[in-house]
Amino acid sequence: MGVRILFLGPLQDLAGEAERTVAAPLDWAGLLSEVGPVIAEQLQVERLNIACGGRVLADKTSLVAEDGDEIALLPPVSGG
Amino acid sequence: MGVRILFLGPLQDLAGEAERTVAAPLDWAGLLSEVGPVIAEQLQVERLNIACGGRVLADKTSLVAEDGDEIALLPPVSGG
Amino acid sequence: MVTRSRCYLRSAVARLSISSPLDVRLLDKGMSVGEALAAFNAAYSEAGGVVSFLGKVRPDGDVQALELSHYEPLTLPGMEKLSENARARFSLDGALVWHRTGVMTPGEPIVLVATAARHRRNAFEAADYLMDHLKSAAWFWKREKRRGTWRWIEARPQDHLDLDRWK
Amino acid sequence: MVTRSRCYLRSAVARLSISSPLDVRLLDKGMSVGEALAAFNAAYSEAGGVVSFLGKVRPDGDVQALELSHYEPLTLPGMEKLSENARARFSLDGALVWHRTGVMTPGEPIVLVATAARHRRNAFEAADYLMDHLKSAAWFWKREKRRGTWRWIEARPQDHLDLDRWK
Repeated sequence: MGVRILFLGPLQDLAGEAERTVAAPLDWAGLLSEVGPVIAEQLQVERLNIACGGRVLADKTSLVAEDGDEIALLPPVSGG
Repeated sequence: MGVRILFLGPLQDLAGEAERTVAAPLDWAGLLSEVGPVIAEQLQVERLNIACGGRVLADKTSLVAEDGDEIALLPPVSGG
Repeated sequence: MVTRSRCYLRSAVARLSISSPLDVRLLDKGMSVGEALAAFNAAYSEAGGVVSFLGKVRPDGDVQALELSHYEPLTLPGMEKLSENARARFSLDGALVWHRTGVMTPGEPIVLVATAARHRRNAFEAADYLMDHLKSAAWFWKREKRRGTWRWIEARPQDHLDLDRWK
Repeated sequence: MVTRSRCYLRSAVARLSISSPLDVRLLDKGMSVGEALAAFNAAYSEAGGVVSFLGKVRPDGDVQALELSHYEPLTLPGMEKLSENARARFSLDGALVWHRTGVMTPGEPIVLVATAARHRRNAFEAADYLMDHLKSAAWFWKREKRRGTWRWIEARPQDHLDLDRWK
């Protein structure tokens, strides 16, 4: 199964894809190296959030994704 | 024809009638004596307005109603 | 009386025509709320934001009925002037201001206000402004019937405070 | 996910049923604005005041289309939590919060909010609060198509200032 990474909103264009599946487990350092330098730079932005298993992480650097988890990379919203 | 005096809102109950027609011309003093002491007291209240010919008077004591005029006695509103 | 040129707008879905940019009415019975809002939304399809307020008679304890009286030569012209002011102050595309008079029972509409503007804050503030002024600066007198007895209502101090926000 | 017991209300005039006290929906096409408001008004006939806000795609210069994307596991639960907060904070009888996703063209509805409360100020403030939060604190990402090219939109500084009013 692995870990599914979703690129939301403008990240999708930067990533050139809507999602990617990588090997589990995946931590913060692993994520940064998996997504490539452009996305990795975006991930450092304070207002960019990460959800794992449908919950937004209070501290994104504490990420620990197990096999079957879905990670969503959430750029600043621009709703309604 | 004379001058028609309309009692709006709660003044109607105090006056015991919705309107009365009195002899023209009618000024502030004449109005006070025509309407009786109970209504006259209400007319002194600052927030009670008087309209003559469809216009609210800036200074109600300046009232001069001619034959055929309609005067409306307007208590404080309690709308919508 | 406010003078202006009016154009009447009619939409495919709404059976009711409203005048633009201001539709101001005193109604002595009923109020077609759904149709009015549908016609208003259709009339201002280019507005970014449309706000509406509907005020109804509250079934407040033992209230059986509410009566609003008005003074024809002042009440409607006053509502028209108020609507013009709101339109200018909040750069509205348009507004609808309908008010009932006469006797109403709990659950019945008393007042319907709708505002259309490019930006939502303007539409919100204009509806709020219109309601505050209709509540305490429009020519209406209200009485309530409880246990068979009519009693005249005075504006609440809160209504005057609400009005002061706009000064 | 917010858990609660829901009761479904259906009125004689409205063909649409809404859930009470909160009706929160993500819609991937269309929006029956007129029916939703009619059903909402009918459901809260005892509320003294009902406020609605309808946001539409503005035909802004050369905007051809707008697209809203969302993240299923967060967006709807977030809207539900927001609605619960508004209900508690403003003592609402009920609220309706509907939001479109996907591609919309100018004039099309994006968002519909309705609030019912005993007093008008609460209904106004709750609708305002809901909109400010949907605009800058809900999980949506927006892009616009102009002259054939899609461009992502960021929240305006004004949106964040609007949100700060409630803190």
